[in-house]
Amino acid sequence: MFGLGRPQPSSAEKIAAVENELKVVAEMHSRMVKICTLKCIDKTYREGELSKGESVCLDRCAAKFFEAHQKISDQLQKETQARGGGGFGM
Amino acid sequence: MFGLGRPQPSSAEKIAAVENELKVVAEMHSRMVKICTLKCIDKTYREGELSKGESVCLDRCAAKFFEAHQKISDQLQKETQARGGGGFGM
Amino acid sequence: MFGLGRPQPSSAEKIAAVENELKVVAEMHSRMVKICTLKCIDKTYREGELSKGESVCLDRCAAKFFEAHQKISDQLQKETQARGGGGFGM
Amino acid sequence: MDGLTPAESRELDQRLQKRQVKEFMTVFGNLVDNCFTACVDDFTSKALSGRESGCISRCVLKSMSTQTRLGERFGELNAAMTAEMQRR
Amino acid sequence: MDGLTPAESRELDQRLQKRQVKEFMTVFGNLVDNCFTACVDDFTSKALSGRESGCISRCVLKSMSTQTRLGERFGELNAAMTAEMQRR
Amino acid sequence: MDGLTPAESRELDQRLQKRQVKEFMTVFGNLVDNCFTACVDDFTSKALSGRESGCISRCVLKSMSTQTRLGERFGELNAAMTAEMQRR
Repeated sequence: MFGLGRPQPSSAEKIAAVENELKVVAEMHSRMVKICTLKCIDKTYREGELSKGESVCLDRCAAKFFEAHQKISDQLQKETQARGGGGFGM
Repeated sequence: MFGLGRPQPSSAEKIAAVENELKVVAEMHSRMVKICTLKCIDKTYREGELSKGESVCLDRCAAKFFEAHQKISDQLQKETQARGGGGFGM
Repeated sequence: MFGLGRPQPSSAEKIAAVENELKVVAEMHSRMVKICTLKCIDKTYREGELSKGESVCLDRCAAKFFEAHQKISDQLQKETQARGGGGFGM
Repeated sequence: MDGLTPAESRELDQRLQKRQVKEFMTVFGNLVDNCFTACVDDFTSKALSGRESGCISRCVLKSMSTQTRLGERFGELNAAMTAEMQRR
Repeated sequence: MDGLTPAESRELDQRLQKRQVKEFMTVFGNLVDNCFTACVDDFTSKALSGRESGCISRCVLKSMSTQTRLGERFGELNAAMTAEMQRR
Repeated sequence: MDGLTPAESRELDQRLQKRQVKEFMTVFGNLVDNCFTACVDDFTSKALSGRESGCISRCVLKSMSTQTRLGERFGELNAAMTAEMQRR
């Protein structure tokens, strides 16, 4: 996600890097499931199967979520650089 | 919860297993508190003590939560087996 | 937060104590951001800048959050002592 | 669940203590969230009003009772479930 | 992502397995929350009614399908995004 | 809070850096959740509309300002509280 070019990482660092990458991806996945379920799934659960409408909604929600994720990531990087590093007053 | 029969676990494994079991139970407890508070407690907080109605609601909510938890766990195991392992497309 | 007087902590303990202190503070910060955003920020996002009203609301929300946090912490300590330790039936 | 050596038990105890501290912090944090969200809604001043303060006090009391009551129920139900599972 | 020695791969595999267990527990917990919240609203009895029970069953089924469908979409979109980022 | 040897400080610094990365990821994740939830509601297309895109941009900007402003207040209030507690 935020690719960093560094030379010769140690064994533990390599493992931690892969692990971290996967954690980031897993969290994004979990957020997407939560948010798209909320947006698309009828909460009365009168049916146990996804309706056509729900299925299409999920597909589009996933696509929009990725687009928004990318967009926000880009904007944040730009704004953070413009504000001179720190970002978020953290 | 998902009992696995394995031979001769190491010391660290035994500790991790107990720890994990307790973590699962603690999480279930915490989810129950959150959900039953939401379902049963009047959010105006005009009283500092549980009303009779709230108390009874909490007891029943706890019982239903356990029943639902068990039911969902069973169903999930059955469905996962039927779909051939993986489950959830994970 | 819950200052404990103990003699001669080890190196690892000292680091863990500082780390924990910072974690507690970071969690409090993150809760405050979540709650005050919910209380003060207009969800239509017609503007990209904080309005005067939103800014003032955030400042007051932060002050009230700290006051409430302190108040609850004090009350909890008092009640827990009165109920004789354990607290929360945990 | 059992069959731990004394050294293992000690190690486990330490971990459980850490877990308890962590859980207490979570319970405390949820309580703050809950009571602040339910009781504070007026941002025309930067100090808690008497009404808000009272609401928070009662919310803390009621939350503690809720925690205690649900803790008891949880213990009973969990014991029953464990017994049930060992019978299967 | 690659360039790991066999020993490193093994270590990584173990960690990933732990992660998967943890993720499964989270998914399971969210599912319980979700279906209980959506389906159970009557506290005049302490046993699930037929209506609640049915609702929970359907909710579990639909949640599994949702999880599967979104998992597929996520895989595709993530692959596309990764490819895109390597082209930049 | 103090009295750490140089080696301890270095170890602590490393842990704090990891924590900061983790916290940044959480802030980022919450921001995505927040802005997506507030701005995206039309699922008749699979691409963000101009309106949604603009809303997200403004939401990100406003969230950053919120984060900055609350960060300042938090710092002040935390310093005041710490001073207060040391006086007790």
